[in-house]
Amino acid sequence: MKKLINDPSRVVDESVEGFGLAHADLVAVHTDPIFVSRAGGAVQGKVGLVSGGGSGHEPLHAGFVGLGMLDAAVPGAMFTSPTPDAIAPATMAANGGAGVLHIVKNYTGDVLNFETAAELADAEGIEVRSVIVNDDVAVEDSLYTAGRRGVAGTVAVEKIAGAAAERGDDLASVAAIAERVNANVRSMGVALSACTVPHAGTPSFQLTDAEIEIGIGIHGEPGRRRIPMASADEITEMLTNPVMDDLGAGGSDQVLLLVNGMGGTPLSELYVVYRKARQLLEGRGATVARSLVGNYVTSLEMQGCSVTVLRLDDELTALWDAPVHTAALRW
Amino acid sequence: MKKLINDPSRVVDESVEGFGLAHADLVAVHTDPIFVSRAGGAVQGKVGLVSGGGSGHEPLHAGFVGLGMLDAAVPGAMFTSPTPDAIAPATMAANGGAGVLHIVKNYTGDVLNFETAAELADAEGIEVRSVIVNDDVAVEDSLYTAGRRGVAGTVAVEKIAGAAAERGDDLASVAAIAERVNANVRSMGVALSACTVPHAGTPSFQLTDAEIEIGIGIHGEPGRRRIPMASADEITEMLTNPVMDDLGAGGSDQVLLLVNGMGGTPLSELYVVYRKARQLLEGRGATVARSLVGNYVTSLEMQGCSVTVLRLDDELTALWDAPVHTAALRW
Amino acid sequence: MTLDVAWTVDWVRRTAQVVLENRDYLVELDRQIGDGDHGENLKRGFTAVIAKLDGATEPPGQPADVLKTVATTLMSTVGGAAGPLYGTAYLRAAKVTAVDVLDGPGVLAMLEAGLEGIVARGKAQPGEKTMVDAWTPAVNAAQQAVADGASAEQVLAAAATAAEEGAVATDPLVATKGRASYLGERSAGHRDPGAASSAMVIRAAADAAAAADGAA
Amino acid sequence: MTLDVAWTVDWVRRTAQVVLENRDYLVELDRQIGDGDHGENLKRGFTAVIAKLDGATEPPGQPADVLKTVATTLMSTVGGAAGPLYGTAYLRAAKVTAVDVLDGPGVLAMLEAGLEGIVARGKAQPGEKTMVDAWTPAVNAAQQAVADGASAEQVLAAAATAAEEGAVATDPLVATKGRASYLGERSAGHRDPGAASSAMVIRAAADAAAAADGAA
Ligand SMILES: Nc1ncnc2c1ncn2[C@@H]1O[C@H](COP(=O)(O)OP(=O)(O)O)[C@@H](O)[C@H]1O
Ligand SMILES: Nc1ncnc2c1ncn2[C@@H]1O[C@H](COP(=O)(O)OP(=O)(O)O)[C@@H](O)[C@H]1O
Ligand SMILES: [Mg+2]
Ligand SMILES: [Mg+2]
Ligand SMILES: [Mg+2]
Ligand SMILES: [Mg+2]
Repeated sequence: MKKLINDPSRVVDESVEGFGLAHADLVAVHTDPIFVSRAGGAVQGKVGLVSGGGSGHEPLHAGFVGLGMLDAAVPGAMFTSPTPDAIAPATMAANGGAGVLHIVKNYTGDVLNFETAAELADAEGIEVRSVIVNDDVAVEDSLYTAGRRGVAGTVAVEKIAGAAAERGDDLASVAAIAERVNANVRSMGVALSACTVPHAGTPSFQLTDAEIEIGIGIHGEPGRRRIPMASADEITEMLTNPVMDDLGAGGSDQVLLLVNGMGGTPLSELYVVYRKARQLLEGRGATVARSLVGNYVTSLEMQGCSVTVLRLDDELTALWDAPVHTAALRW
Repeated sequence: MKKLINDPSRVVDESVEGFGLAHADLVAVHTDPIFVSRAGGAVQGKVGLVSGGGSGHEPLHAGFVGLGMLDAAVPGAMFTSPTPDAIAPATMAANGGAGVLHIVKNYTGDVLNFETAAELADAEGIEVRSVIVNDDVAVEDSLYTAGRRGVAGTVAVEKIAGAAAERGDDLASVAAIAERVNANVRSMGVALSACTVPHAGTPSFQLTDAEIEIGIGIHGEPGRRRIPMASADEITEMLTNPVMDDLGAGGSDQVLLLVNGMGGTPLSELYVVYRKARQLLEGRGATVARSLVGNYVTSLEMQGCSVTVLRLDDELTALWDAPVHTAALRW
Repeated sequence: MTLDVAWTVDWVRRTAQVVLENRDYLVELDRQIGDGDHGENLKRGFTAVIAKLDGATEPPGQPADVLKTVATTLMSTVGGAAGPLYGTAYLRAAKVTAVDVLDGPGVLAMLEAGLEGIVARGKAQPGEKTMVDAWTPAVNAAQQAVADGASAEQVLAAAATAAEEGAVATDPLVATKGRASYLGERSAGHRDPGAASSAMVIRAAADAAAAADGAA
Repeated sequence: MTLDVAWTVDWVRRTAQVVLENRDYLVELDRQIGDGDHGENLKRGFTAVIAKLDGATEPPGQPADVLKTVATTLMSTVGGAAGPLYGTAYLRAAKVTAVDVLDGPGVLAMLEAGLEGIVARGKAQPGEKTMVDAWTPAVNAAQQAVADGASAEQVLAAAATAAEEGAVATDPLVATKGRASYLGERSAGHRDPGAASSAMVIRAAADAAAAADGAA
């Protein structure tokens, strides 16, 4: 394992410290417990948005703290959801008196820790609502799973709910918008290589040069199945078709297409995937009205990508287009 | 070699096509010969900025086409400088009647091909000036080398010269600003792993788990020396100190600090490097007035990073802060 | 033989030791079917627990005091799924151990409360390839032992053995809860890390009891 | 034996063939001390050259016509350092071959013009580990052969052998021009890819001449 780190047990602290120094105009970094909040503190009268989860998915979530998106982010240890004692103060820091929305990716650990934190915040008199993001179509939402995972669709939820909060929606409305985004967004991912968690020291799985993992999550876990290496166009079909089938999109739908890199994929390759995914969407009659291509929800240095499609309506499009000023997303 | 590509000989075309589709609001993609220009065409009366070089360094250069930065970018084959027959029409597309500045990274191939293109454009009556970017302190500028390479400092040259052109400076002034940036910017890079050029199929060099290459360029070439793996802080010192020594910065200097990922490094690690580099700069008395952390000048999926320091003055700072609206840099 | 507050402290210290010794093993189990952090998570948690115990200004009075410290410390340091689950288990166990000494039924009540806590938070049934598959047989064995009139030490020994067997029995299971469930059929053939660590926790309790007995 | 336009076309076709056959070899040489594209660059270039020749509506009249097509096609398809350097070499060579048939001095003039073009663009001296180190001995050997009264075919044969030796002789050199110069001392022990391809180009000329001779 070769990484630009000093000590596996200090990597999150040092990285977040560096992040805070580089973006002091946007964020304030709190330590012990560690969380990141908007510079200048909570916006009075605005619904606060808090997200968080294991580290290793950067720029998610701290990279999305700022105007038009999150008010606070809580980075856990690598791939490990943060603890309630960090989420609770982040929730208080995000509270401008209008309540706080927790945006939680659907993993047992994240759900449980945010749940407890919400109770703690509630005990302090802060109204908390939660939205659970579960956009990963690789996982069946059934009795036989812990439900679908939350993956790259989280960016859309955070951006659009953030815009709704920024325009002054109340907590119930912001939560409803977030739920609407979640209900209309689907993702699926592929890994060409595994990643190595610093404290584990060995790759999360082993792939030969002729194999890839389809249906991976964002924690270096293996996917649903291992298949022979294929062309970018073939792989893009394997990702895009299940997403579109599940979403039931097509016809005259306006969609947002997000091709997300897992951290170790050249940007040039993401655009090759984007090109094919767009062809497939258009082939089904959908119109790609908005696009995002890049590393937004990563899995350390994993090579691979995910395809996310969000069905838009006029309001969601307007909220997506609304100004955002964060370290990783800005317009 | 596993890559999200279809055909090594088509990867640049398909990637640029995808890029054009994703960013149709910002750019127009021309094929045969291939180049990228600002949507809406040349800005009349404004000095045009054209850059280009081998592909594989994305988002450089096409990702920097747009308001406040480049007017056209010419992507060559992977790691291969583009040909004059593509650079020349890009130059014409960028010409708004006030002449065109070529921003060329200092590689024999790039210099020669841009030189020929400038002659071709000149024959069409377009005034062309060139600035050669050579910020890499790993390479000695001496009789014994082809001179310093142009690496991540190119982003600063393109951003700041782009802002000067946008505010209405004439060609000589824009060229002078670009030269001033180049004279005040230095970089040095490290590779933890090699990258694989699609048409080569094998990694550009082999490193064991205990070795790294110090003083690499951005074409997958080996560096100046191979050393044992070290901590992020130690590596950051090995990059930052030569940069600062060569720049002669310190004291009361205001600087821009760019920690650039080579493509396969997690963002979290780049912030670990940023943290230490900033400490070192401040330890020398410099003030880090501006920062940029991310993948801007990459080497496909290489793991590693470079540290770039630009000595600022009030004008350069104002030009850096000026609005920019491109696919990869926006504020 | 007395399962008093000293036993409780000894149990926790032994747990910390076995978790630290098995950190890599638990990481490796979790790497196979999860995200490779379970050993690291518990190491972080129990290291903090020991620091808490060592740094305490006044000694704990009853088993409940120790278990409550463990609960809150794990909750605030472990994270992931294991943090809230173990945290709740210890918290519930603390609720029924506000006594000076635990007898056989007292130990059973403690184990039952722990399992209830895990199920209350995680909603897993037996057979879903989670830590519940170590705790459930442990509680069953403890019930049987109490019915047979066993001593507190014997109750824990029976529970520990059953927990270990339960952990081994997760090997062929297909996970339907937790992170391993995302793997579907591919989760079969691997031991559940949380079940493995749970067996270690309960074995540490039995070992501490045996040591207390020897010392007594 | 006549080195006429047919010979020129044959030379170019042979060059394309040898470059395509050695594409991987040239990539590998360039991977060692450069950026691993030299073979791919020349493959792209000469594939385009052949397409240009095949697609021409009227046949070329003189060697110069062929060489000019090669020059412009390489310039617009090869890129990198090799594109402008080879392009200029062929362009300059075309300037001195606007004749029907090349004799020994004519071949020498062509080689000299090619080398001049490379040096004019690249500013490399002999010994800097570049293609100049294949072209310089080739020109020297051609001069000697012409002085000895050799035939055009013999001049090319001498030039080709010298170019091959020159390429081999780049092995121990430390590069001070081109991409390999960034490696400093580490560039020693590897053959320069441009010198290697240059030797192939000149050998193809000699081979075409030998074949023309056999046919004549
Ligand atoms: N719903 C659940 N109920 C009971 N135990 C669970 C549940 N989900 C996960 N677990 C347990 O948690 C363990 C994983 O813990 P850990 O690796 O620390 O957390 P995470 O899965 O968040 O990375 C699993 O091996 C399993 O025993
Ligand atoms: N200044 C120069 N003069 C002569 N030949 C040069 C010079 N610079 C580079 N070369 C030649 O070009 C070759 C590399 O070509 P190629 O790999 O196609 O281009 P690039 O270096 O741009 O990737 C080198 O092996 C060397 O022979
Ligand atoms: Mg985890
Ligand atoms: Mg090249
Ligand atoms: Mg885990
Ligand atoms: Mg090359």
